[in-house]
Parts: sequence; structure tokens; C-alpha cells
Amino acid sequence: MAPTRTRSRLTLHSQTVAARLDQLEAVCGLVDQGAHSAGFDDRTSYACQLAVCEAAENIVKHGYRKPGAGDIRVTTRSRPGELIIDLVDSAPPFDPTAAMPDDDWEMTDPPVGGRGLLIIRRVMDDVHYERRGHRNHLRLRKRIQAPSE
Amino acid sequence: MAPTRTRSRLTLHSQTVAARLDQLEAVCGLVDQGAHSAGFDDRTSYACQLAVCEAAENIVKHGYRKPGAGDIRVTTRSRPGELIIDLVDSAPPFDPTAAMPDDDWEMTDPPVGGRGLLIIRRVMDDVHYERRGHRNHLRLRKRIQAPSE
Amino acid sequence: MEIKTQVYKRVVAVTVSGRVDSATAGDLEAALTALTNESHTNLVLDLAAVDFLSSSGLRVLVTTLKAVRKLGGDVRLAQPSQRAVDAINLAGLDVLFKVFPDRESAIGSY
Amino acid sequence: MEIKTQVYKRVVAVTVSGRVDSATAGDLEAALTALTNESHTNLVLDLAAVDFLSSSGLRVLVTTLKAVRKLGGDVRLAQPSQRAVDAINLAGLDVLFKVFPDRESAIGSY
Ligand SMILES: Nc1ncnc2c1ncn2[C@@H]1O[C@H](COP(=O)(O)OP(=O)(O)O)[C@@H](O)[C@H]1O
Ligand SMILES: Nc1ncnc2c1ncn2[C@@H]1O[C@H](COP(=O)(O)OP(=O)(O)O)[C@@H](O)[C@H]1O
Repeated sequence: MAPTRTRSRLTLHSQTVAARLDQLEAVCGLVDQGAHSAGFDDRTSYACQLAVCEAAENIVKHGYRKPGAGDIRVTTRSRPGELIIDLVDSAPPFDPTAAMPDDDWEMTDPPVGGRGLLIIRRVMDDVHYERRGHRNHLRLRKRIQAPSE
Repeated sequence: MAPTRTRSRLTLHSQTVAARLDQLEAVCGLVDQGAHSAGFDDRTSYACQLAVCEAAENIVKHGYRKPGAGDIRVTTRSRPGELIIDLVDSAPPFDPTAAMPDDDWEMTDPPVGGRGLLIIRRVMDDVHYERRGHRNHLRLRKRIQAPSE
Repeated sequence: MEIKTQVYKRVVAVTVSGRVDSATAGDLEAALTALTNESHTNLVLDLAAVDFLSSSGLRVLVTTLKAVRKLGGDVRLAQPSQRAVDAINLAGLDVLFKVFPDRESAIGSY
Repeated sequence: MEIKTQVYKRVVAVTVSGRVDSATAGDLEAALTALTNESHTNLVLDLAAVDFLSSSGLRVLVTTLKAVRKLGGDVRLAQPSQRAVDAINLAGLDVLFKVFPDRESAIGSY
């Protein structure tokens, strides 16, 4: 979909992708675009891509479980200094804000998984979850102090 | 001394240096100049510098024995494709063409010295020695096939 | 993603480049498992050209680390890109890996 | 002549540059003897920037080689310049030294 400018300085992109791992790079592309519209630098954009891809990967792997069993609607909203990403899927309910990221482990037994939720929380300023009907609505928000417009 | 052109294409340089190790680099410089006048490439010039410096070093170390105990007259004669270097010293007689370079040793006991005479013979096309009065006259000659003039 | 492997006497240097995510982590895991199966346990990962490193890639690094540590080896990182470092730090895994500014010092550290 | 030394866990890389002749060979010998005295016997000599190597310099290389070999070590050459190679070959010493195209492979060879 072509970008839509609503009001003065909001840029909105929206795209629905099949819930498959090979679609994650496209999701990253969307996030990168949104991050740059928000005036984020490359490094901040990269962090946002990491976080959103972790969330999307979880939907594919743990939500739908079977590749291509559904889809994910990705919407980015950018305004100077702020990027909001909405991920909507129709997999079984899961609230990632309720799960405790695993950040307490021994050097002798480091964790092989469970890094995704941690990355999402560390990168994003807000993580908001809602179940609406048969859909999961996840909203991730990132803000920076001094946007370069 | 400034270079002298005798006959058509002969270039001659001559210089007397104190018989000290710190003069060897200057000797190399002379040889390099002569080699380039003869149309030698850098690699051939380098081989000639190695050989002449070995001979001069031997005169300092094994001939005069004491640093600065005498001097060495270095003369280079270049014509296209040919370089002749004369080294004249007044140390005790020594004929390097009579000495057998040590090129036969075991891998388990490699030689720590005796490389100088070997390098001289391998690089030069002719090595000629004469004792005249109280002086050693050593003439080293290097020729190449196709001189680039 | 591209993987190049250089086998030295006591160390193997693995150069990883491109995007290491859930789509490619399997290939990286296969390459590293092959090495540990051949008793190559002193590993250097050159991450200079990694431009994306997701938790799937990190999972492979940690799995490999655990496997080689059991055998007395280690996984050490050489000249990781800023993006590789950011991912490792965000995942809180920076304490696990020794990082070296160049390949030579990483190889020399074994 | 300039000498730089990088001490790794099991290998020391010595970078030699400039003119190695009777005027400077003593400094090289001192540096290498200091290393062997400290039990550093796996040596890599990076000769990439050597632009003159006379028999005095070669003598130091051979002396060092003999010393470290007795202690189970070796002297290996990394990326020697053409001039260093020419001198070693003319002196008939090329059979003595393992030569590697870069520092990394020389260091990794131990
Ligand atoms: N969208 C989701 N649907 C169902 N379960 C999820 C979802 N996201 C995460 N989870 C659960 O939370 C756990 C931690 O997720 P994460 O931190 O991303 O690590 P990993 O995916 O490597 O296990 C997952 O193992 C899974 O059990
Ligand atoms: N000009 C000289 N005068 C006296 N002895 C010499 C001279 N040149 C060479 N020699 C003798 O020949 C030996 C071999 O010389 P060389 O091959 O240059 O090796 P090195 O100088 O390392 O011993 C010397 O050790 C020395 O005994």
C-alpha cells in the first residue's frame, strides 16, 4: 500500500504478509522505512527492526506454529521522533507483556532461547497487547529525544 | 666524485668510504646508482647491493677488523647491461675467490654465518681478485641479457 | 548469509557475513556443528560483515558455546560489526563472549 | 629498522620493517633473545616491510631458529617482502623457514 499522510506529519504504512519466516525480511524493510520517516538514525532503526522481527517471528513460530497458517498485518505510524508498529494476527491468544523475559541466568548455563521478548522490551518504550475478537493486537512504540527531521 | 662519462656509454662513479659498518648503506647507494645506469631493474639492483655490501662488510669485519682502521675505494662502471664494481682496500691479503662458500649443511644444524661469499657468487657473473702491492683488488661483475636503456 | 571457514592448527576461524536470522540460522548451526563434530572446539567467529543478527542467530552462538565449552573449547568473537554487538548486548549475552578487535588477536588468544 | 612485538597466548608476532643489515641486526637479535629468554619460542616474523636483509640479519634469523627449536619452538615467516625472500633464497636458507602468505595463517600454524 502507498504511504498515507494523515494530518500534518504522520506517515502511515500498512501491509499484510503471510506468517512465514521468509517474510520477516520484508517486515524489517517496512520498519526501516517507518523509522526513517520518524527521523531515527540507522542504529535506532536497526534496533526497531530487531524488536519487531522478534515479535513477528514469535507469531509465526509460537502463534500459528505451522508456516503460512495465517497472516500478520503490519502497520507503521511515523511522526517526527516517534514510531508505532502494530502487529495483528489471528493465532491463539498470547500476551507477551504478561510473560517475564528471562534475564536471570548463570554464566555456566546460559540461555539458548528466550531472547526475543527481552530484546522487544529493551528496545521499545511501550509494549501494549490487546485481544480483540479472534485477533492479537500488539502495539510497539519507540520514541527518541531529538528527532532529525 | 661526480660521474664521468668515458667513451660513448660508460658511466663511472668512484668514492672512498671509511671502513665502518655505518658506511655500508652509502656503498649500497652507489651500487644502486650504477645498476640503474646499466639499465638493471630494481630487483637486480637489490641483488647487486646485497652482494657488494657483503664484500664490503667482510673487508670491515674480517679485513681491517677494527672499525675505521682503513678505507675502501668503491668504483662502479656501468654500460648498458653491465655493471662492474671494484672494491680496493689495504687490509691483509684475502682472496674470496679461493674460499669455498659453505653450501653444504644439514637441516638439523643450519649455518649461522658464511652466507656472504655464497651470496656474492650467486649474484655476480664474475668475481676477480688480485693483490697489488699492499692492496686487495676485488672486481665484481654483473651482466643482464636485455638491458632496458 | 555467507559462511567461510579457515581451519588452523588449533583454531578455526569462521567468517559470517550478511543476515543471520531465522531464515539462515539453520545453515550457521549446521556449519558450526560440523566443526565441533570434527573436534574443532577453539572457534573464532569473525562477525565483521554481519548486518543483522536476530535471536535465532544468537541461539546458535549460545548452543555452540555450550557444546565447545564442554569439550574445553570456546567461541570468541572477532571484530564484530556494530549491529552484531547491538544484538548481543540487547539480548544480554555480552557477558558470554570474549570480543577481540581483529581476527589475529582472537586467533592468538587460544 | 623498526621492531614491533605482539605477544599472544602461545605465539609472538614480531613485525620487522626497514633495513636489516650489520648496523641494525644487533637490535633485532636483542629483541628476539629477550623473547626466547621469556620462553616465547613460537615466533612469527612479519617481514612484509623489510626492504634490505643482509647476511647479518640472516644470521640472527638462523641463530634464533636454532635456539627456539631446541625448546620445541620455531621461527615462521609471514608475508615476507620480495627483497626478504630474495636474500633468504640467495643465501640458500629458504629450506629452513616455513613461509605463510599472511600473519593470520602463520599465527594459526602453531
Ligand atoms: N506470539 C506468541 N504466541 C505464543 N507464545 C509465544 C509468542 N511469543 C512468545 N511466546 C512464548 O514466549 C516464549 C519466549 O519467547 P522469546 O523470548 O521470543 O524466545 P524464544 O522464541 O526464543 O523461545 C516462547 O518460547 C513462547 O513460549
Ligand atoms: N675480506 C676478508 N678478509 C679476511 N677474511 C675474510 C674476508 N672475507 C671473508 N673472509 C673469511 O671468509 C669467511 C666467510 O665469509 P662470509 O661468507 O662473508 O661469512 P661471514 O662473514 O658471515 O663469516 C669469514 O668468516 C672470514 O673468515
